[in-house]
Amino acid sequence: MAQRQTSHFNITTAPIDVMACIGLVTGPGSGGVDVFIGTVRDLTQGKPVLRLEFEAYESMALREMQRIVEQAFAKWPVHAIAIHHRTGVLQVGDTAVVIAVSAAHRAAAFDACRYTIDTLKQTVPIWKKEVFEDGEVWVSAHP
Amino acid sequence: MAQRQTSHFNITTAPIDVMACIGLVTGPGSGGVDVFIGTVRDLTQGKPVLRLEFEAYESMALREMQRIVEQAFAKWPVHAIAIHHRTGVLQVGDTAVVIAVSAAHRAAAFDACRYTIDTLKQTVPIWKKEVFEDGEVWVSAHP
Amino acid sequence: MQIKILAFGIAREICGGSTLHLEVPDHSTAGTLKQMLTEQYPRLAGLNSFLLAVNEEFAAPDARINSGDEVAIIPPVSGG
Amino acid sequence: MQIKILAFGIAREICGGSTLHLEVPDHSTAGTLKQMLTEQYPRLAGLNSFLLAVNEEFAAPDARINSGDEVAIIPPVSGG
Repeated sequence: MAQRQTSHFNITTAPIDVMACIGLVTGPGSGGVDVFIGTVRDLTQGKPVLRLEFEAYESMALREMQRIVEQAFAKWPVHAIAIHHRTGVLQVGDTAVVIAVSAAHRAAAFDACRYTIDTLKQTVPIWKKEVFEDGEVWVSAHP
Repeated sequence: MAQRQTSHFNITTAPIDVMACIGLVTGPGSGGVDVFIGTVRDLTQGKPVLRLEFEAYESMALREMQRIVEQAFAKWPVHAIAIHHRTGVLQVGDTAVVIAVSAAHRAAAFDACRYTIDTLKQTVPIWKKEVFEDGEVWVSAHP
Repeated sequence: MQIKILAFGIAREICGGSTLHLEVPDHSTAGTLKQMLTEQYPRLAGLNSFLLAVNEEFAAPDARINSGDEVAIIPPVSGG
Repeated sequence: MQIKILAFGIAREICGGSTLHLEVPDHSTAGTLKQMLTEQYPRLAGLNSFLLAVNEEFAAPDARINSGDEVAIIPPVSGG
């Protein structure tokens, strides 16, 4: 694959522009783009969520994102990957994360996009606190 | 899953509005949306493509899309699926198809989106002709 | 009986139009119709495959064709 | 030597701030530092797990801590 692999990362308190993310990865050589959009759900285990608060160790999070993307580039023939993650206070329905992956053929785009979000959730130092009517919980913190 | 499963289909010669497709499937109960965007590539086996021409047996294509979506709803706990396919003359970089799938959890959205595009390419009566400088080819028509 | 047949993609080009009218024996099946079409348009045999749809559903070879049915020639699809 | 430690998420709440300064013996490792932190902030032991990062990289227990390093307490992540 002669094409150069490009990546784009952003961690921001501003709303994420999904079309801008897609635009970052598309080009005339891409036949398929897979995009994952993670949004804030109204319920957690049946309990109404008032809001979410995201916090990042931003400099390290960007390094870990870079590492994930390098692994994805090594595993699949994809052209470009963009990862945008929002931090701060998010309401139900808000977009927390967008991952867009382009490739000549769709299988690689699907595989790399899924790998990227799955690994991001395991290794990238970003945390979310769910705020309910009767209290708040840092997700995954306790057994 | 108490939530009603909804589907949206469109076959149109107008440009596809990706954000509108995403908007059709997102709601407060969705935690993840997976979107596949198929675009016109500049090269086919190294040969420059001038344009693509898509043709559909529209009424049957809509029925086949409906059938795929019903299968996906039966297989995975997804909330909503939108399929928009463009027909007519498309230029390099144009979007030919968008599939957006929402679910409470991302694994179902990824699986159902991939199933939908893979099956669409096998069963939905839509055809594309690739136009090159020196001729044209109906894709997959001949051995 | 006379049957109206839609032709798409390369089949439209091979058959010289998007709508054909073909006189077929009563009690014809999709299989016999497919054979008649291949005899009349031999280039259809050069395709990877082609299927018939009857009333917007893919038809098995033994599916009966009735007067008034909408039959379509479906060459290999390539959407997406 | 004195080490600056960043604390995030629930660790920030447990430690009462986003930046701590801790006096540690020279030649400390990430493992011994983790143990010191757990003694000083016992609620850290109640977490599913926590890791230390040194200079923005996850650190193995035997990783040496040097003066001037940026150490961070990484409770279970939950981005996305």
